[in-house]
Amino acid sequence: MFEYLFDFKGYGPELLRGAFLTAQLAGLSLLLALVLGLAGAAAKLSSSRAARGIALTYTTLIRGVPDLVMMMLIFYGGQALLNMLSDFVYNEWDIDFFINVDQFIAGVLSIGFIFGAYMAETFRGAFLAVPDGQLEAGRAYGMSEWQVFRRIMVPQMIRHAIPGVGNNWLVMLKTTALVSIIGLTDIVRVASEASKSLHLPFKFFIPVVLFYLLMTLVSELFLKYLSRRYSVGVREVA
Amino acid sequence: MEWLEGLLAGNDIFTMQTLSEYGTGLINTLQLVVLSIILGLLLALPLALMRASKRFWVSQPVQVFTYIFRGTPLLVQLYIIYYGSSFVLIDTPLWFMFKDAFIPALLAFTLNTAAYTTEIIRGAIVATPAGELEAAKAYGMNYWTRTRCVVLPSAFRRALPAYTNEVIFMLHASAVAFTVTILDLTGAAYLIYSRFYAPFSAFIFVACIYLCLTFSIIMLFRKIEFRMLAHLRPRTEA
Amino acid sequence: KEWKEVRIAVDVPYEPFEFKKPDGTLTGFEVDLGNAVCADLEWKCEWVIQAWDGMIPGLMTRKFDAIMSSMSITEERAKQVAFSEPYYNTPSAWFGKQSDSKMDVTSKDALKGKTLGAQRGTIQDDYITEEFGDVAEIKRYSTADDLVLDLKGGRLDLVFLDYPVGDETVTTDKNYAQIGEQIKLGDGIGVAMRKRDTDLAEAFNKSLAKLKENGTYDEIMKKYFDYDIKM
Amino acid sequence: MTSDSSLKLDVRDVHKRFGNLEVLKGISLTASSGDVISMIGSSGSGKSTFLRCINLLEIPTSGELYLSGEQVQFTAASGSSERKPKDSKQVTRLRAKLSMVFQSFNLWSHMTVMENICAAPVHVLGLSKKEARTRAEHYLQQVGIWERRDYYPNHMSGGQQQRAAIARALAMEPEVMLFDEPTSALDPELVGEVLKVMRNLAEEGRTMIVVTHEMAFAKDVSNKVLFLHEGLIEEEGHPSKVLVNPDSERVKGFLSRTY
Amino acid sequence: MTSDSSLKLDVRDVHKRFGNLEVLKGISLTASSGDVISMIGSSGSGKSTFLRCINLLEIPTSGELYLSGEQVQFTAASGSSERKPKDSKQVTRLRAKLSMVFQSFNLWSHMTVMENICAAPVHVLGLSKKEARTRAEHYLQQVGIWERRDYYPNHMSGGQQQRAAIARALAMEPEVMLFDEPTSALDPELVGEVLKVMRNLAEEGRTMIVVTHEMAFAKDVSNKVLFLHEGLIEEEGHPSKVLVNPDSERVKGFLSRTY
Ligand SMILES: Nc1ncnc2c1ncn2[C@@H]1O[C@H](COP(=O)(O)OP(=O)(O)OP(=O)(O)O)[C@@H](O)[C@H]1O
Ligand SMILES: Nc1ncnc2c1ncn2[C@@H]1O[C@H](COP(=O)(O)OP(=O)(O)OP(=O)(O)O)[C@@H](O)[C@H]1O
Ligand SMILES: [Mg+2]
Ligand SMILES: [Mg+2]
Repeated sequence: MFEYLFDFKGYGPELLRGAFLTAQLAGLSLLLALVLGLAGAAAKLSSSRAARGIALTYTTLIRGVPDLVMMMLIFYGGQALLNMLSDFVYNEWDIDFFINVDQFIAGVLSIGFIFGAYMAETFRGAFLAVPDGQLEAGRAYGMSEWQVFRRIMVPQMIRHAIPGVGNNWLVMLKTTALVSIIGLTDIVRVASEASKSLHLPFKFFIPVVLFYLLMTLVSELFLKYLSRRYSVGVREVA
Repeated sequence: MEWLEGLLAGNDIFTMQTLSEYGTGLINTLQLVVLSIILGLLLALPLALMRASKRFWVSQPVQVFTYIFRGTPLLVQLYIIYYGSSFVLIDTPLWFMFKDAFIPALLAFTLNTAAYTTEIIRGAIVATPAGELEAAKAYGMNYWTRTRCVVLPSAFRRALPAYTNEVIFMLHASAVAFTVTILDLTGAAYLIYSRFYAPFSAFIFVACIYLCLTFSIIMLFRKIEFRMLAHLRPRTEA
Repeated sequence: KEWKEVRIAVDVPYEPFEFKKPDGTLTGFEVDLGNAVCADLEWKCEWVIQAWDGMIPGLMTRKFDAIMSSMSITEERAKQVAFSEPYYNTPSAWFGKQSDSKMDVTSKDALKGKTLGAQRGTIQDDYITEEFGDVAEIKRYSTADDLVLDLKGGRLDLVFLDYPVGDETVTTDKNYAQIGEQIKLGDGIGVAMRKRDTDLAEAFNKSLAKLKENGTYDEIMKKYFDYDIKM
Repeated sequence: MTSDSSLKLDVRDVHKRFGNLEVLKGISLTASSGDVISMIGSSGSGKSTFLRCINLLEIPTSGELYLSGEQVQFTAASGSSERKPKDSKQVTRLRAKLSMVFQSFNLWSHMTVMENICAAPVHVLGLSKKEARTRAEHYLQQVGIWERRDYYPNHMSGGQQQRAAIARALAMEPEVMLFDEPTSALDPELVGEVLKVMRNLAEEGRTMIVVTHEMAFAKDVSNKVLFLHEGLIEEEGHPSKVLVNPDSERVKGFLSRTY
Repeated sequence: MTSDSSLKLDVRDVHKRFGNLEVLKGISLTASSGDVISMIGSSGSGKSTFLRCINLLEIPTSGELYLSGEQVQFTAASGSSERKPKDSKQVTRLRAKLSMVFQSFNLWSHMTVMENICAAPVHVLGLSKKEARTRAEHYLQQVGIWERRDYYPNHMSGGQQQRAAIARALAMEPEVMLFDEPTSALDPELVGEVLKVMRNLAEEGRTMIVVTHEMAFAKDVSNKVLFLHEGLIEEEGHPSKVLVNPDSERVKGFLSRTY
């Protein structure tokens, strides 16, 4: 049984490389998504109409377009734009060049960009859960909007954001599998190549599922720690 | 119909046939998503309450459930339910339901969204202001009454933005349905992509449909939010 | 434009046309053939492994210049990409349970009410949709392995596949067999290129013709097949 | 062990500790029908904690509790030295006989004032929606915020919120009422109004325990005053004794330094 | 338009409406250095709203505001009839000169008492952590909750929270202090203590606006009393006049019905 589960028929090293790529991709995209999400949520709740408008467009459009299409648009669409530029240069001045959009960077950008929109909504909800009086007290004591955000809003909102952020992160982790369409070899792509070669459709679910479950376990533990850390001072009901 | 044919004349890709494929895809996607969202929410409510329980034996099984369904890719869950059912159920009376791909897909989607929704609602339940919960207890409300009158209404309001995300996730995630032979929206796009080798037309068209669907979801939830979160807004009407 | 360096895309694995050896090197009929073309034309060739979903977008945005990945030539596709002359054509065939091996798969009556499977968007899909779409239920799958799973799981009565693929996946199980005759469909497999690169297509055509003439083609074919797949 | 059933409330030697901090160090109290007991004492002396113990919002670390003659059953909570109620049904049932005005109001923020007041009568006492509304309107008028009935708590002034909380408690028409500084956010005029309402309740024979800083109320209305100091009863008795001529030096000091 | 710069605070004809409800109907007030102004008035008359307008936590629907001689600039908010401050930097700068004790305290729940008190001095005034701590300890001792300095607000009694909120305001040592019922949760003994602290501040020359229900304080400490009624100033003047021999029938009624 054990041998069956962990016999990867020689694909072990490649699976490991794929897992590493997935982890890297997910980690970097998460950073981008968190930053965009915080900014987006702040913009959505700000008093500036322009900021609200931009944030609304961002979260609506990005969440509206399927990830797959988004990734194609950013990677291939971006490439097409660059090509148009190079075609133009070629026709006008006879200079031939080709700028290649890097796959990994395109992957991180598109996933981070997509999930930034989801994070923005999650953070907005968490911000709303912070009692107004807490923010008013900050303002009344002469804190700037940034200080209120940084010193009061964020520490109090984290507790409310954790479940949603956790969900977004887990969905995102699996969305990274889309990068195979832009030519990256993540763990799912390795597994699917392997299972097609060997005609064993289910066998390579095992390493994939184990990898995801492990990542999930680690993130759950981390989120639990965060949640405890940011629940200090919260009264529990007996 | 005739004006449509006129409109399509000279268009290689968008013929009456492809449009009807997109139409079927739209219907299948809508059926799957709407049903799984509703069933998932109904399932998630009791699960979230169990998950929020302080009793280990009540919360632990739910935690295992959400861990597994959030920790593994939806595609894998779908495969296992779809192909697994053909091995387990083939000679049972249940087979007639599972022979077609719809029920297995619906089951997978429902369980998946239930797991994510459970975590969202549980997070919101746990964040119920201590004082409000105490007031409910002090007035002699038993567990069910206070859950129904105070905890859930208050929690659902906090959970709304994150739950909107989950509904949109589900809309996009439903695209895996085509891997088990259901012609959904994305499936229609793939079909047309491989028939005509015109990826951009096929996918951008489908992206527009998704965008409309997402837009409707967002508008709907904004309406709900506007009504349910009246107590957090400055009072405007008389 | 002078072609010195050519990037050719394949999606692996699709045995025996293109697949990775256990040591990771790319091989297969189309890869060998492609390499022979490159050697003949003194191109520096680079193979790009690309998942199917991004194949055409990648070609169109010049991530690579040609695709040799078992692409069937059809009229509709030829509007979007340029094809070389076909360089092989494999037959298609029906597969099903051993017990159904007497079935007459050419008659509509026999297939009435059956559930048939094909790979989505292939010429096999087009064929059965055209011929039996009105009498039988047709299910479409992403991979051949999924088809086989459902055939064995009882959801499908018959599947219609590229013959080498079916031979590799279905008939390895003694309970399943090819049913009826092989059928030659379509206009064969060609190299896909951007429409504007007519010079590249010409170069491919010339070289492929030369390889067929001087026996290199047959040599490569014998390495992978015990039957003729030449056009 | 039973308790004299004419007693509405019988608290015996209640202790409560939060971690290392012992907040209540042994408090006993009995109240019969119609008793109005005022609790006074300085900030942090444990008044709110004591009220919350009666309601079982805090579980007393030790001591016994009888409500309407029925003893509250405790068991040791597994894995800690704490206790917990044995029978949560009993707790719910007993709580329905009490009602409480919290020091921080604790109105349900997602309900309007009207909904706040009707919720418990409908869902706990089983009144029809209409009955509950009639009742609510009556008490809203008594405390003078009838015009604010469709407001959310967040949109009301401090004093209006406090009055909504009082109306919510009154609408339960319970046997025993616990008031935690029910007039702290009110102006002197309203304090008078509210205390009048409470005096009427007392005359109807309801039992009340009132934490208050209004010495005048304690003197006029209550038939017993409890002075709490650092978790112990420093002095108790009839207001004419405790508030006028106390034995304890501490109470003397407290009263003399009243602003 | 400028204002006499010896005036710390100059409010001119401030109106505030929430939707259809006009809460402030034109209130003007000036305060110089050392002024102690008491605001009294019944619940819901707009006292808190007025204080919050001074602080710009609510934006007055119309009217002008000068803080330390500087006029607060408003622009029309786009797409509505509301106004908003033109320059948020100005608002932040002016607010640092004020400090406020909220009616509902609004202590930051994720910070201990000590952190609550040090936050604004460190991050707004730019004090070093050590200086801020020294200051905080001083004021904590003054209000008598030094031993609770490492508690979180949620773990403290109502009176302790209120005193923490007062200490937080004092630690800013601002020019103008706004107190919204700062002694509502305190026992009479502590009321005396806190009012003593406030009296000292007044003697130091700080400007204070105090919403209070403590008539005695209004009488003894303040040099001006404002009686608010339904969003208008019903009567204002020296306490010896307003509180002893008012012109207005409404004020007479209010004072006579004091419990
Ligand atoms: N956010 C709001 N939306 C709508 N109405 C409000 C809001 N805040 C206050 N009000 C209303 O404005 C009026 C004045 O409120 P305010 O808090 O200023 O009263 P107050 O004089 O401080 O009373 P109290 O002594 O009870 O604290 C009240 O009737 C209240 O209902
Ligand atoms: N959840 C808690 N955790 C730790 N200590 C607490 C908790 N709740 C209350 N205390 C402490 O218990 C003591 C008594 O609090 P309690 O609220 O009973 O005082 P009180 O008499 O009601 O005072 P006040 O008049 O200020 O409301 C206080 O010193 C407080 O710090
Ligand atoms: Mg208290
Ligand atoms: Mg007020």
